[in-house]
Amino acid sequence: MFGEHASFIIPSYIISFVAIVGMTIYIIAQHKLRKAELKRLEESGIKRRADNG
Amino acid sequence: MTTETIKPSIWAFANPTRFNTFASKAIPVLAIITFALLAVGLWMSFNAPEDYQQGYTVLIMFIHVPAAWLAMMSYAVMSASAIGTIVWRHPLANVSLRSAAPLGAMFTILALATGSLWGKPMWGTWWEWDARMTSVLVLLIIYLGLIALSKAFDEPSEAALPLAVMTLTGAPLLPIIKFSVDWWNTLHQPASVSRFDRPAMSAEFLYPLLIMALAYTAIFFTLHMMAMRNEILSRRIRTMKMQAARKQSSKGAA
Amino acid sequence: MKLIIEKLNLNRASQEIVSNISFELSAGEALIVTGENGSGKSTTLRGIAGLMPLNDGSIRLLDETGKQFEGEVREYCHYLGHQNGMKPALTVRENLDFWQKFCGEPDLSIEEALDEVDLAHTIDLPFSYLSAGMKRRVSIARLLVSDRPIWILDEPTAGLDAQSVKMFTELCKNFCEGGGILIAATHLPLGIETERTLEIKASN
Amino acid sequence: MLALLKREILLSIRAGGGALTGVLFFLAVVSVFPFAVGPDTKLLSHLAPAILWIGALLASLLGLDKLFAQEREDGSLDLLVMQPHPLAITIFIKALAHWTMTGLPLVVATPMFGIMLNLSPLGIGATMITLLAGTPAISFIGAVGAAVSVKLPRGSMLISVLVLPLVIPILIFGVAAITGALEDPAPFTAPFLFVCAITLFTSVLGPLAASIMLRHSAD
Repeated sequence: MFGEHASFIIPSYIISFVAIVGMTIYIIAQHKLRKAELKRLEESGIKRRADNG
Repeated sequence: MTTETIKPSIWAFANPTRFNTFASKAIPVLAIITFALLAVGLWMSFNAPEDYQQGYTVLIMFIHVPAAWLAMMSYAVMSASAIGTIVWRHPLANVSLRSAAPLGAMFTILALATGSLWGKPMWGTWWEWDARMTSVLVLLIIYLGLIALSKAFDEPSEAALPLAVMTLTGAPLLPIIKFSVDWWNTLHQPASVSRFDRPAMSAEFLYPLLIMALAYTAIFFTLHMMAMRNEILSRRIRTMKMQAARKQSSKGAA
Repeated sequence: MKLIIEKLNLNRASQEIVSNISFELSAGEALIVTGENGSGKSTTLRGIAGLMPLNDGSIRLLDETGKQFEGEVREYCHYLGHQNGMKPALTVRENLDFWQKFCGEPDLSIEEALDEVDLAHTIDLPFSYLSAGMKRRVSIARLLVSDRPIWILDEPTAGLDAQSVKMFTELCKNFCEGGGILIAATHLPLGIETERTLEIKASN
Repeated sequence: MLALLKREILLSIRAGGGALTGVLFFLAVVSVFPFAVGPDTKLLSHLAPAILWIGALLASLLGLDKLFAQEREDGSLDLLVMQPHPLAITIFIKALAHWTMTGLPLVVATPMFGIMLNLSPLGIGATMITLLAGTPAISFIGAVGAAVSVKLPRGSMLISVLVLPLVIPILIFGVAAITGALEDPAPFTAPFLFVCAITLFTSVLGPLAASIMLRHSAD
C-alpha cells in the first residue's frame, strides 16, 4: 500500500494523529483536573465558613 | 463588606462565565463538525489518484499544507486577540491569546515534521533550507518565544499586555520575514524549484486538500475553545485560592 | 484650580485594591493620605499620578472658570515615589539638570534648589556617594527645579532626620501657600493650615 | 529630548562603559570564528560579511534588558512616563541612544575587523554602510522586547529569543547587500534599500508598540 514511499507517508499521518489527539487528551485531562480542584475548593470554602460561624 | 469583596470577582468573570456556558454547548457541536469534516477529508484524500510526479507522497500534502495554513491562521487569531487585549482590555481576549499560542506551535511543528517527511523522498534530505520550511521554522521560534513570555510571569493577568504587544509587533514583521526568506532563497538557489510550488493543482487534489484544511480549522477552533475554558477555570481557581489565603491572613491578624 | 477625584477604583493583578475614593482639592490645599501597610495608599497615589489604569472613576483638573486643563492630569503633577528616580552614576547636578530639562517649566535653578535642601556642597558628587537621607533630599530638590502645580508624594520623609523633616514641611507649606495642591502619604502631619486627612482602609 | 539623549550617553560611558563592552564583545565573536572555521583567508574573506553581521547582531542585543528595567528599578520610569512628551518619542530617543552606544561603535570598528578577516576595501565600505543602516532596527525592535520584559528580573535571554527571529530580514538583506557589492551579478541597491526601509518601519513600529506596553505597565 502507498507504494515505495509508505515509510514516509505512514509516519507523517501517525505524527499528525499523535500530536492532535495527544493535545486533545491533554486539554481534556486538564479540564477534568481543574473541575475537580474547583469542586474541592468550593467544598473546603464552605467548611471554612462553617468554622468561622 | 461581603458584597464589596464579591463584587470585583463577579465583575471580572461575568463574561468568562457566560463564555464557559456557551463553550459547554458549542464544543460538542464543533467536535461533531470536526469529525465529519475529517472523515470526509481523509476518505477523499485516500481515494485521490496517485500523482504522476510524486506518487503516493502526495498524500502527505493533505496533512502538511493544512498544518502550515493553520500555523499562520493561529497567528492571525492571536493578533486579533492581541487587539482585543490592547484596545478593549477584555479578559477573554487574553485568555484566547494564551490558549492559541500552544496550538499554533503544535501546527507549526506538524508542518515542519510532515514537510521533512515529504522532503526526504523528494529532496533526498530530511531538511532543506527551502524558503517555506525556513519561514515556518522562524514562525516556530516566534511561537516558542511568545509561549516562554506568557509563562515568565507569576501572575497570568500581568502577562496579558506584554504578550499582546509582542504578538502585534510580530504581526506586521511576519510578511517581511516571509518576503526576505523567499528573497534569500532565490538568491542562493536560483535553479532549485520548490517542490511545494505547483503551478496548477487539479481538482482531484484540490478538493480533498480544501476539505482537510477545513477539518484542521475545525480542530483548531474546537481545541481553542476547550483550552480557553481550561484557562478560565484555572484563573477562577487562582482567584479562589488567593481569596482563601487573604481570608486566612486577615483572620490571623484579628 | 481644582483637582477633582471621583469614585476612584483601582485594580492590581486583577484584584481590587482601592475602591470608591472621591475628594476635591483646591489650590493651596493639602491632603494627607493615611492607612495601614498594604491598604492601598501607594496605589491611590500612583492612580492619581496616572501610573495605574483606572478601573473606574475620573481624575479632573479644572481652572477657576471650571474649564478642564489641556492634556492629562499627570502632566501637571510631580510624583515622588519610594524610589528617588536618580542615576547613581551621574552627579547630583547632572541628575537634576536632566529632570529639569526633561520635565520643562524650569523653576528654581539647580543651585537654588539644592540650597533649599541644604545640599549645595554635594552638587558635583556622584549621586551614589550620598547617604540615604541625602538622596531623598536630592529627589525633593527635583520637585523644586521644575514647576508643577500638583505634588504627589509617597512617604516623602522616609529616611530623613528630624531637621530635614522640618525643612521639608517648610517647603510643603511654601508650596501650598503659593497655590499648589499637595497629596502626600505620610505618618506625620505636615502642619499645613489647609491640611485634610483621608484614611484609606483595605478594601477587603 | 536632547537632555535625555545626553543623559543616556553619559550613563553608558560612566556605568561600566557600555560602548566599549559592545566592541569588545564584537571583537570576541569575530576572533572566535577563525578558530572554528580554520585560518583559511580565502574562506574567511568569503564568510566575512556574515561573521561581521552576526557579531553586530549579537552585540546589539547587549544591554537591551537594562533599557527599561533599570529605569523601573530606580523609579525613573514613572517620571519618564508622566511627562507631557509623547512616550513613543521618549522611547525612540532611548532606543537611538542604545544604538549610538552599541551599534555605532561597531560601524566604526568594522574596518579593523574587516582587515582581520581579509575583506576587500569595497567590502569593508559596504559592510559599514549596511551596518549603519541596519543595526538601528535591532535597537528599535529590541525596545519592544525590553518593554515587554520590563518586569522580569532575568529577561535578557527572553529578549534575545523574542527579538532575534524578528530581525532576520535585516540580517538577510544586510549580508545580501554586501555580497551584492562584492560579486557582480548580485544587486546591491535593492537589498540595501530594503534594509533602510525596514529600519524606517521599525523606528515607528518599535517605539509605538513599546509605548503601549510602558504606558499601561501598572505596578
